[in-house]
Amino acid sequence: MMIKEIITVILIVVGCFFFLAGTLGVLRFPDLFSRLHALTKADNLGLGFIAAGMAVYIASPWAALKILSIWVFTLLASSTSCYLIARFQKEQEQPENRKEQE
Amino acid sequence: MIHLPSSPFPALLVGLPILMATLSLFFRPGGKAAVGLMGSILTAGLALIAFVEVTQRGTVIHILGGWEPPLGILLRMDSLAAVFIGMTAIVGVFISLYAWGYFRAQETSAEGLPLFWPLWLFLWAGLNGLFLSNDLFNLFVTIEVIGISAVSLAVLTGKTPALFAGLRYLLAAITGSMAYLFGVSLLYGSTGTLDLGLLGEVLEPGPTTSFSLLVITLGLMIKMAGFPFHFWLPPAHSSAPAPVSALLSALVVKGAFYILLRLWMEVFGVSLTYAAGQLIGLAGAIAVIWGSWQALIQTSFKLIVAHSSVAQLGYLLMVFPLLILAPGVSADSADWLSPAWTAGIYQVIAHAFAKASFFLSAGLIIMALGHDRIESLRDLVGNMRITALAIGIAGVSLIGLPPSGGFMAKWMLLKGIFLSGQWWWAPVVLMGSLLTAGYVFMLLRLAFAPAREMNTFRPVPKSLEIIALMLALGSFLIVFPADSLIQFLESSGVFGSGIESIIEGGVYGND
Amino acid sequence: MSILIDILLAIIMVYLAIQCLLTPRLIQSVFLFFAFGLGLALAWVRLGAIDVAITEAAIAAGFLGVLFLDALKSFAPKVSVKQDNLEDIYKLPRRNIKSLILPRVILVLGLALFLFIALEAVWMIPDGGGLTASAEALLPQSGVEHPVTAVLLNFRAYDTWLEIGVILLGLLGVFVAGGIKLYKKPGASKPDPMLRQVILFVTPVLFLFGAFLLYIGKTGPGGAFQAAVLWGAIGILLHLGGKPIFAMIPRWLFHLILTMGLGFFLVLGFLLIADGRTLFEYPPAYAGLLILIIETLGAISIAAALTAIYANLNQMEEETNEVEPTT
Amino acid sequence: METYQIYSLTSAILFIIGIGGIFMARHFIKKIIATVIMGGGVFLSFVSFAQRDAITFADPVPHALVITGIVVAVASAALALALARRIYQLTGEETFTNDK
Repeated sequence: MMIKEIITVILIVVGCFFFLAGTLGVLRFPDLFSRLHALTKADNLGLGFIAAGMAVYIASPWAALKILSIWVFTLLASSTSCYLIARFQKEQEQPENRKEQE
Repeated sequence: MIHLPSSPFPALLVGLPILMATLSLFFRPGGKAAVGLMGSILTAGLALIAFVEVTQRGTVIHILGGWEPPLGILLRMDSLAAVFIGMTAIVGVFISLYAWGYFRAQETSAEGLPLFWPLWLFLWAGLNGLFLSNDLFNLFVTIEVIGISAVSLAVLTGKTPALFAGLRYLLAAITGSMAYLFGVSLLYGSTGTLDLGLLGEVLEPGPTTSFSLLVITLGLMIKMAGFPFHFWLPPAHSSAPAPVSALLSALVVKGAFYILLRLWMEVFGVSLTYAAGQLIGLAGAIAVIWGSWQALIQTSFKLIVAHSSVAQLGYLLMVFPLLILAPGVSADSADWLSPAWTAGIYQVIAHAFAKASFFLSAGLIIMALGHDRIESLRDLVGNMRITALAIGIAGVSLIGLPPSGGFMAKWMLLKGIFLSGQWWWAPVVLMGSLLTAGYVFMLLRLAFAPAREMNTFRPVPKSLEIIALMLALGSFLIVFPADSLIQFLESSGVFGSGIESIIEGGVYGND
Repeated sequence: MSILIDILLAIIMVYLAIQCLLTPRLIQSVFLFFAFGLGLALAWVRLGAIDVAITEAAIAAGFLGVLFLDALKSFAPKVSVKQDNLEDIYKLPRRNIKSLILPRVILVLGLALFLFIALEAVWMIPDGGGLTASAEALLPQSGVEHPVTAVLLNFRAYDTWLEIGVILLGLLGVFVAGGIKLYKKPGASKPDPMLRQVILFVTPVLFLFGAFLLYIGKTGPGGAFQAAVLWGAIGILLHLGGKPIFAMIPRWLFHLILTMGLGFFLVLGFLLIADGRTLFEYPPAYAGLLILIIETLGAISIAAALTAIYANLNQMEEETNEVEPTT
Repeated sequence: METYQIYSLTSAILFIIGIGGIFMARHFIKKIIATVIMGGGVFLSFVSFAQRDAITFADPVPHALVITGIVVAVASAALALALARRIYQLTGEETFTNDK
């Protein structure tokens, strides 16, 4: 019983650390691309740790599956939106290049 | 527990217009109008049958889903609801007939214009639902149905002034309904019921009840454009197409008044104070004077009529102080209460007919001239005789000259004022009438004046002019059944014998 | 300890609400609104209202937030250009701003007084007891096991029916305001290949999850509205992915989908009246089944209405602004 | 202090913030957001009383009312947004600058 709780606490603390790092990155990084990088990578990792901690704490396979699917869909959504935002920004920055391609 | 006869009519009165509204969506513009008009006529017919049923069987109810309050919702059609539903039916069917001709005669066809029919039927269902509802939260849903459909109708032309006015109207409407809902939440939290009848029995005075009374009253005053929340009304009503202006002015604003009257009489009896009544009366008095004065200085016909609505709604607010006597003053309740609130009902009906007629006439004038600046009304009598007659008759009712419905309303209001010992409202009523006479006669003087230049009046359909005239005549005809109508209203037992007995006896006729 | 979480959450919500309205930049305002919605959803969870939390997150923060975000497309560029100059945002010369100060002070003082009375009213509220006991007593007769679903679709089905009507009305209003624009010109914008793949993958999952929420509503938190938003999200994603579903089906079918929730509910009610019952008084033996059918049809109708509202707003400017072909 | 009281007091504060926002914010979008915040306050008060009245489960009636209310509020906000965007498209105005 104790071990389970200790593992949960460790995982959640690690997860929170990554969230904190990701947030710090969004606030401090200079441009959109590095901010996106911080936001999607660090935060998803943090969420993964927190989800793992929760799954350990609840310790039921059905719940673990639900938690896993939460993480997977968040990953999917954030990576897609990160890609779309980055692509949009890139097109905005280089309108000349785009015209040449056409 | 509930000993009142059950009837399917209340449910049908809400369901039928919505059924026709959804059906009309499937048709092309021409078909929409046909289905919509058919829906209006069917709904009006149903409403009249239901009215007759109430005159014969007394108050009827419909327990939705078979679940009795407080858990379920109950529709109650008493004589007050029946009168409002009947009024909506008569005015509504005339406006529908007018709209049928009016939209066919329009040259420009905005894309949204055929949506008039489903929106108007939804609005009608919302109004019927509101008059029948006996549940605080259900009232919120119906005022939202009314609000959203009314705003959509107001912006039907898609022109910029209408859009601005519509957004202002919508924001005011949302604010009003949310304030109302906050009061509902507190009432539910402190009593555990939403049913008006049960609420009136268990509500106890206290800071929570007083605050709910405050926010609900303020919210509903925003909805009915009571002073100082009237700012949205003139632009919204004057920039809408004529049949819509008529609907908004004649029917929609009356919905909020209806709820306010019901709540003050049935629910808040315990926590009403003399000062609250005087305050709301003061707002009404200012609205009467300010609105009439504004109407007097406008230069476009529709704006005159819209500002006149602000003033006429002020008279409705002046009913509320008469319901509560000053501390220490006593009067025999049957004497003062009855003229006071029946004056309100008469004012609602007379104003609905007269104002609908005014706006429909305004639509015809715009159709004939292309605009509604009043200096062009010169020689209206020579060119559009029937419309001029309609404006004259409706105007006489608005002023309150005998033997019009407006006269009945003001006469009973004055009677209530003197019987309740609150004589200081009397000059306001007279002053309002005087100012109303000012702008009505200004219009009539222009209508009779010889044309200065060649005004080109395009011909308008005679049938539409006759509809406007019939509505104007309606505001006179309602005087004749006055005695039986007042008796019928008092038979509901809700208002007839004073606030105390309502609290003691409850509204369901149970002990 | 747990009360500290509630206090913290309350403070965060109030801060977000104030900040959302005070920030000069529209885009910040919209994102703070998202955060506010999520804070509110957390508050519902803390209060044990899981159904409300899902609805709030899905419709109020989610769907409405998407609409606001979409509106930024037209409003935000202009505001962000002018953001460094406060007067330009307010579009008023300086003396007008000064003349606005007095009414504002009066308004703020009035609001503070109003707040004081409101807080007193809320603090002093007597305990009315609510309707938990009566709902619990009648729950077995309702045909479902989850009390909130029982209230929504049986005890107070009339409100829910009108509410489905309100969504349809909202769509009609949007049509009136912006013109009926369900049809996005095919080929006007070619969606990104990666987005298309993701949409292809997510659509069936969203559909299944919506169906799960709908079905689970019988016994636990979930139900028609939550499912409707997920299905509406499918429509919105397909619209963004260049496949506006309502452009692919005939107009009558679109209207049928749009109205069938409201219509079935109503026709069923009329049939029950013809049978001598009252509106929405289901025969107890069939109550569960009827509720499931109503919920399914209602969810599809609401999803269609939400999709159409989004599609219409999304293309609001397209009459004047030509869509640039992206390659 | 009970849990529900924290939230019911917050609900009153949010309600007032919403009202203030509707009157004082100038941009259409902010006015609309203010109405939603005001609605959030109202719904919060409903649900806080539901939690107070819990027996085996929280009072389901306010929960159902709030779900209905949220959907209704979203429908009105969507309509308001449509009007605001249409106005902006036609005139470029994003506030009620004068009496139009």
